[in-house]
Amino acid sequence: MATPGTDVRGHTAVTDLDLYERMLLIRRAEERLIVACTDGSLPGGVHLYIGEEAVAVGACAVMTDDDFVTSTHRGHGHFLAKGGDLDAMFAEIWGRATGICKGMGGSMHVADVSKGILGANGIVGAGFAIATGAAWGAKLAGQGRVATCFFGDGAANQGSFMESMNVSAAWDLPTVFVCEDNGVSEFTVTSTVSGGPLVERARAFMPATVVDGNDVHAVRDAVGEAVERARAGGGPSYVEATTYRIRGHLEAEQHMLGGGTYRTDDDIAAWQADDKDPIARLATRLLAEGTCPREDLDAIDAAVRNRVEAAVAFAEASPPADPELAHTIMFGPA
Amino acid sequence: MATPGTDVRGHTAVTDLDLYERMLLIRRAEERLIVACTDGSLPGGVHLYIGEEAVAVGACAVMTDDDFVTSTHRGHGHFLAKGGDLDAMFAEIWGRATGICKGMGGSMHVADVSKGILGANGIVGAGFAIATGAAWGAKLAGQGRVATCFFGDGAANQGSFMESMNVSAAWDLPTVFVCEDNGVSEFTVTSTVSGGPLVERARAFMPATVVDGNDVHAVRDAVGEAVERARAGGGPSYVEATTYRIRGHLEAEQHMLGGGTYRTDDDIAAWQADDKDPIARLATRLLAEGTCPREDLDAIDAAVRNRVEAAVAFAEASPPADPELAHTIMFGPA
Amino acid sequence: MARKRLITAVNDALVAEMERDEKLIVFGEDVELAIMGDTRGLVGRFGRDRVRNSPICEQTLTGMAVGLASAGYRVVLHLMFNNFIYTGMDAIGNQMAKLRLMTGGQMELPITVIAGYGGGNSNAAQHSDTAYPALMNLGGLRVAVPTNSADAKGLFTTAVRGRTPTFFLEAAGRGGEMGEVPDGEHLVPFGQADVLREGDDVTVVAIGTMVKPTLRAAKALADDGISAEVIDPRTLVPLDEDTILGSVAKTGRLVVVDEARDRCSAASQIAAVVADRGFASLRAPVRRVTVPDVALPYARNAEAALIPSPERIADAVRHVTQKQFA
Amino acid sequence: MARKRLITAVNDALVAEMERDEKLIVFGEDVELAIMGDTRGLVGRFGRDRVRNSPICEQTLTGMAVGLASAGYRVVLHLMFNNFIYTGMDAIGNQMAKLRLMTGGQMELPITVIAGYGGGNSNAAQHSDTAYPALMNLGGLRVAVPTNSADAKGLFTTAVRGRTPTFFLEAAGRGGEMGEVPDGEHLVPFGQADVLREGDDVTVVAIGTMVKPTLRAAKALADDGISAEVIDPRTLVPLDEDTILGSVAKTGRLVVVDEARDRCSAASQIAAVVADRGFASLRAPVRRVTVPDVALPYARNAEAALIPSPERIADAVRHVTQKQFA
Ligand SMILES: Cc1ncc(C[n+]2csc(CCOP(=O)(O)OP(=O)(O)O)c2C)c(N)n1
Ligand SMILES: Cc1ncc(C[n+]2csc(CCOP(=O)(O)OP(=O)(O)O)c2C)c(N)n1
Ligand SMILES: [Mg+2]
Ligand SMILES: [Mg+2]
Repeated sequence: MATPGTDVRGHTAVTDLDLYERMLLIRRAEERLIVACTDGSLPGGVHLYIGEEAVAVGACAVMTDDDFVTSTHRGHGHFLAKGGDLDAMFAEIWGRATGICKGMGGSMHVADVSKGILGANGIVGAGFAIATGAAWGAKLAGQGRVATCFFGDGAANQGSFMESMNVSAAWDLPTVFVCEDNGVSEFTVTSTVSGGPLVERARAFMPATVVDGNDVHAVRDAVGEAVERARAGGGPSYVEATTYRIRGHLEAEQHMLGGGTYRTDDDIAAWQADDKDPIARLATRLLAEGTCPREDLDAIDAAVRNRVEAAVAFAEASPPADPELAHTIMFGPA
Repeated sequence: MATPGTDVRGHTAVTDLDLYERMLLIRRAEERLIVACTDGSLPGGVHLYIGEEAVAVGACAVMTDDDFVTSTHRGHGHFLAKGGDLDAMFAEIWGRATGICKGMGGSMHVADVSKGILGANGIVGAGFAIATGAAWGAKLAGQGRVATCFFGDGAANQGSFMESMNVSAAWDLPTVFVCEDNGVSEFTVTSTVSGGPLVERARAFMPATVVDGNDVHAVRDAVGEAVERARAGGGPSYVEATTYRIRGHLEAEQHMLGGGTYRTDDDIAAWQADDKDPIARLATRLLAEGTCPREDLDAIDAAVRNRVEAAVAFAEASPPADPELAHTIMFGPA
Repeated sequence: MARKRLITAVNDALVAEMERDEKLIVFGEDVELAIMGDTRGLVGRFGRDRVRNSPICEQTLTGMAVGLASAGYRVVLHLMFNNFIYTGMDAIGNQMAKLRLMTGGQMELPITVIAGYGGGNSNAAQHSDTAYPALMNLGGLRVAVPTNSADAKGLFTTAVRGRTPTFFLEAAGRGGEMGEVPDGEHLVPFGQADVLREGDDVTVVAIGTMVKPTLRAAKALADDGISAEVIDPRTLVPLDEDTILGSVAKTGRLVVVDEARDRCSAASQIAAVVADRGFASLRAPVRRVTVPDVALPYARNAEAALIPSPERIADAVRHVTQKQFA
Repeated sequence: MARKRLITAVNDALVAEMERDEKLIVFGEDVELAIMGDTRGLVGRFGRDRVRNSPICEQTLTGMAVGLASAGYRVVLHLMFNNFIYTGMDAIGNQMAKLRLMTGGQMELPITVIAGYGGGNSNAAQHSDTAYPALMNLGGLRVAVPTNSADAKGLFTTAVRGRTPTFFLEAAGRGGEMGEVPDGEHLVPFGQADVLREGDDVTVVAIGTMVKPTLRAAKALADDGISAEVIDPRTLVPLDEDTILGSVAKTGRLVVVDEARDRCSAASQIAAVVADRGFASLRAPVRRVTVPDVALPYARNAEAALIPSPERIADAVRHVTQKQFA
């Protein structure tokens, strides 16, 4: 929706309104998934990104379709922020033939290789190595591409994190590690299973910084610096974005908790407040700066909601996945 | 051979002559393995520790049989330093029924669980997790035991290194990570495949220090401090010992090099010189301090050589391994 | 006796074993709040020393199990899904399965690894593998695939009290049915198959999740006058070959139903054993009803088309009981 | 034609393919000096951008192969020994084997993984596994097991030019024999078995390292008047079932020889296929000659007792060709 250009810092310029719209698209799309999940429209579960939109949107604002990203089990935000098509994503989540992966992957596996989206991934930590391999390819090709690995604070305990930082550092690869530190890994408070601050692990290998992950500008600027360094041959960087997951680990997690809890409602409410929520924060700022009036923001929201409903309609009107594909794709050309 | 006591620092006292004798035992035993390897006495290959004896001996000097160690593919030194029996080790390497593992494991797998030696290991990096698990057990048992993981600079690129440091730090486990930094991993100069100094990786999790790995006192003191901290509930530590592998990655490596090289003869010679070699250095010091006269050192050497020849005789007089064991041990009590 | 979900039966067994042996430790990702339910309530009862959430690092978790067992503990490691077995495969294949032999018998490893397997929930390919063939091939590991609550309790208890690393595989999402469970101590020995239904015309060996559709198929076949004997092996290592061979000696026909992919599956192994030791009894081809050698798709219809259904099972039975093989 | 060691034939093929396609990249631990010999000399010729020693981190190496392939490169990853496949299993099982399906065909992964397999050198259990059964069961991976220099060149070339992740498994230490190799471009298609010796009484399928002892057994059997047809499948995925079935249709008997452990082995798979599709031809039990389900010991005598020998193979053939099965 946004028209890319180049800003003073040399990266593709995305306006604040673009950032706003992109975050909102992710938010509204996922809010709609909550409904779909509840009403039984979806074959499988969904892990929602609500509350963390500023990370994907801020980071992807400094990338082009030629750059690679690897995503997580919580991948809708990265997919949309990197330019993935909402219709194709919804159709995928609905298990339809028109899905971006033809219904073979589902929510946890949305990928659009043509846009450098190497896929959401159900294996926690899998993206480290894939991004590092892609970054190596990018470096070999010599066209200034970068590969960004999005991963969670829980994933940062997987050894492949260190292995991939090591390879990226030793070989000066254009890898950007973006940690989405939402403080939890499923139902475990990550600090209870982690030794020391994550950023220190990265510092042993590369420039590493921690930013407010709910401030889309802060994320964009930090990742922007990392991406520029990588494009210029300066090797890998690490950006840790502090954020919060508003929804459960997956929708309907309460069925899996057996009455237990791992965080309080107050915590959640605090992160949902206007001074924390990434979208509300940007709105407040845009209004304060006078960049645009409330009506414009409302109009964007209305347009986004329409876009989302259109995607639902597209998905629901689409034919089911073709079961034969499992054979023909899997055993396609040798 | 040494009589343990307690020194002023509270750890088991091992005299300098004990340290000398232990290092020499490893050296002479392995020199004898070179002969055995060349004359075709051994069924399999051997990875020798010659030149690195001060690390195992210095570290194990502060441990008792109740402490655990995990070792590497280059494990003869750790086995002997931790009190493993030379006869049983040689019989194992010769593939005999009297071997410490009854001939089932061989050189790369010598283990004596009764002495806390959880085994040499053919999988580079396997010891991290095993030591961490043993350290957890030690902590649960609450008797002040520690678990020490010996590993190489090459192994430090395995992700389980970070994973294990993380668990050990998060859970305050009595794990001591002892890195044997000999600069090479097989035929690769490790610095060409490593990003940044290894010690920085450890610093993100725990107290970490680098010592001269060819100075047996320096190793003993650094590991001693780490062991004391661990015994006292102070959690894990990392000690990096700089050393050098004098022999090839494995004996007869030149057959695998196809005429290529990865280091120079000058390098090797420099590390073999009296001012570098750990055994020669301790001898010089003992002589200079007047701790004992040259004749005593020579007498120790003579006794050690006899001990080694006796072990060869034991191994060679032993019956071959019992092939049935593969079935009875593997499928022993459920 | 009481009716319980399979997962509750395992939970009961765990509580009893933890009370019985204070050296029994449970760990893994989220075992405290218990995503799967089988470890629920344990941390409150036994404390965090013995029941502990781990970081996400399967490669090290499996190796830690080895170290903890070496240090004298009995270990239950929860790996959540079979696909994460691959993540932790190094220490499974290179240590757990081998160290007892390699140390000349010095190291016994009383480790039970729990992990859910199988598809049918649109979890997509990275959460729906049935990985026991790889485990079976490693040697040195025992594999249990309980199909009802009572067996779950009995096999789990046997697993935990054993001295050999054992994989206890739970049907992910589809094995949670209710069933009668004996009260008090209940052990089911490994290597003893259960004949779930007697029959004369064909032996159908159904593994784990495949028992239910097989019993359904057997019922439908009975209406057609085909009498199927249904055998649940309960453990794949050790495998009760004798019960299977005895049944085939009676029926002369064998169909094996397995949710693993076909190549080198448990079904192939059982078929191969019977094609050798039971050849003299065989009167018809040995059929395997398995998942084709593909990754399971997400879309419900595409996934369902690949997992053996009562219809596919009945078709296979009809094939081998044709007149031509009489 | 020229006589070459198998490893040299692979090296030749690599050189030719690297010249042919500048997007072909080779990496792995010590590929520069080339412990195994198959990648020797490449770095001098093609430079460190295309031939690169990696750190020791198999878990990430296999995942990097996926990423590098996604970025448009053709990848050869050297994993040294089959046991290290377990170390790198996560991305093999969860990514390589699945991503093509999971992305709806968007991701093609032209990856060839090389690794040595098998025992016989007193390398002990952690360096002597034969891991192809696990790979075969994953679906989505091709597996080649060349047994001579010419096939090594031909299969390797086919593997590298393909679009599906392929494991190219070299007999560790025992496959380095000399053999004639065609000059110039030489491709051997996957899924075409090679009938190494024709015979009438029994079909013996011998996989990889097992070809040599099988041919020896066949010779000894010929002296006894037993005529064995020896088939080398060359690739296990895809498997040339038709050639095997055709042979069994002629001989009525099958023995499969495999250096994998027995349970869920390639031997079991082949036996199962024939017990189904070839049942009508079978006149005798199908025998498997495999490694028992244990870890391979270090001591030479103990190890040798477990690996199929010409004697064990001949015994199996004698068993199935007994009068009673005539
Ligand atoms: C290898 C692997 N282990 C475990 C899981 C189960 N699992 C899914 S998400 C998750 C927590 C991930 O936490 P984090 O990386 O912080 O991401 P977040 O969910 O917080 O975004 C776990 C343990 C998995 N999918 N893959
Ligand atoms: C998982 C695994 N990968 C690769 C190997 C092959 N290998 C054996 S030793 C070695 C190098 C180890 O280097 P380092 O850890 O520095 O120990 P050093 O030999 O220098 O003592 C390698 C790559 C192995 N044994 N295990
Ligand atoms: Mg998190
Ligand atoms: Mg080294």
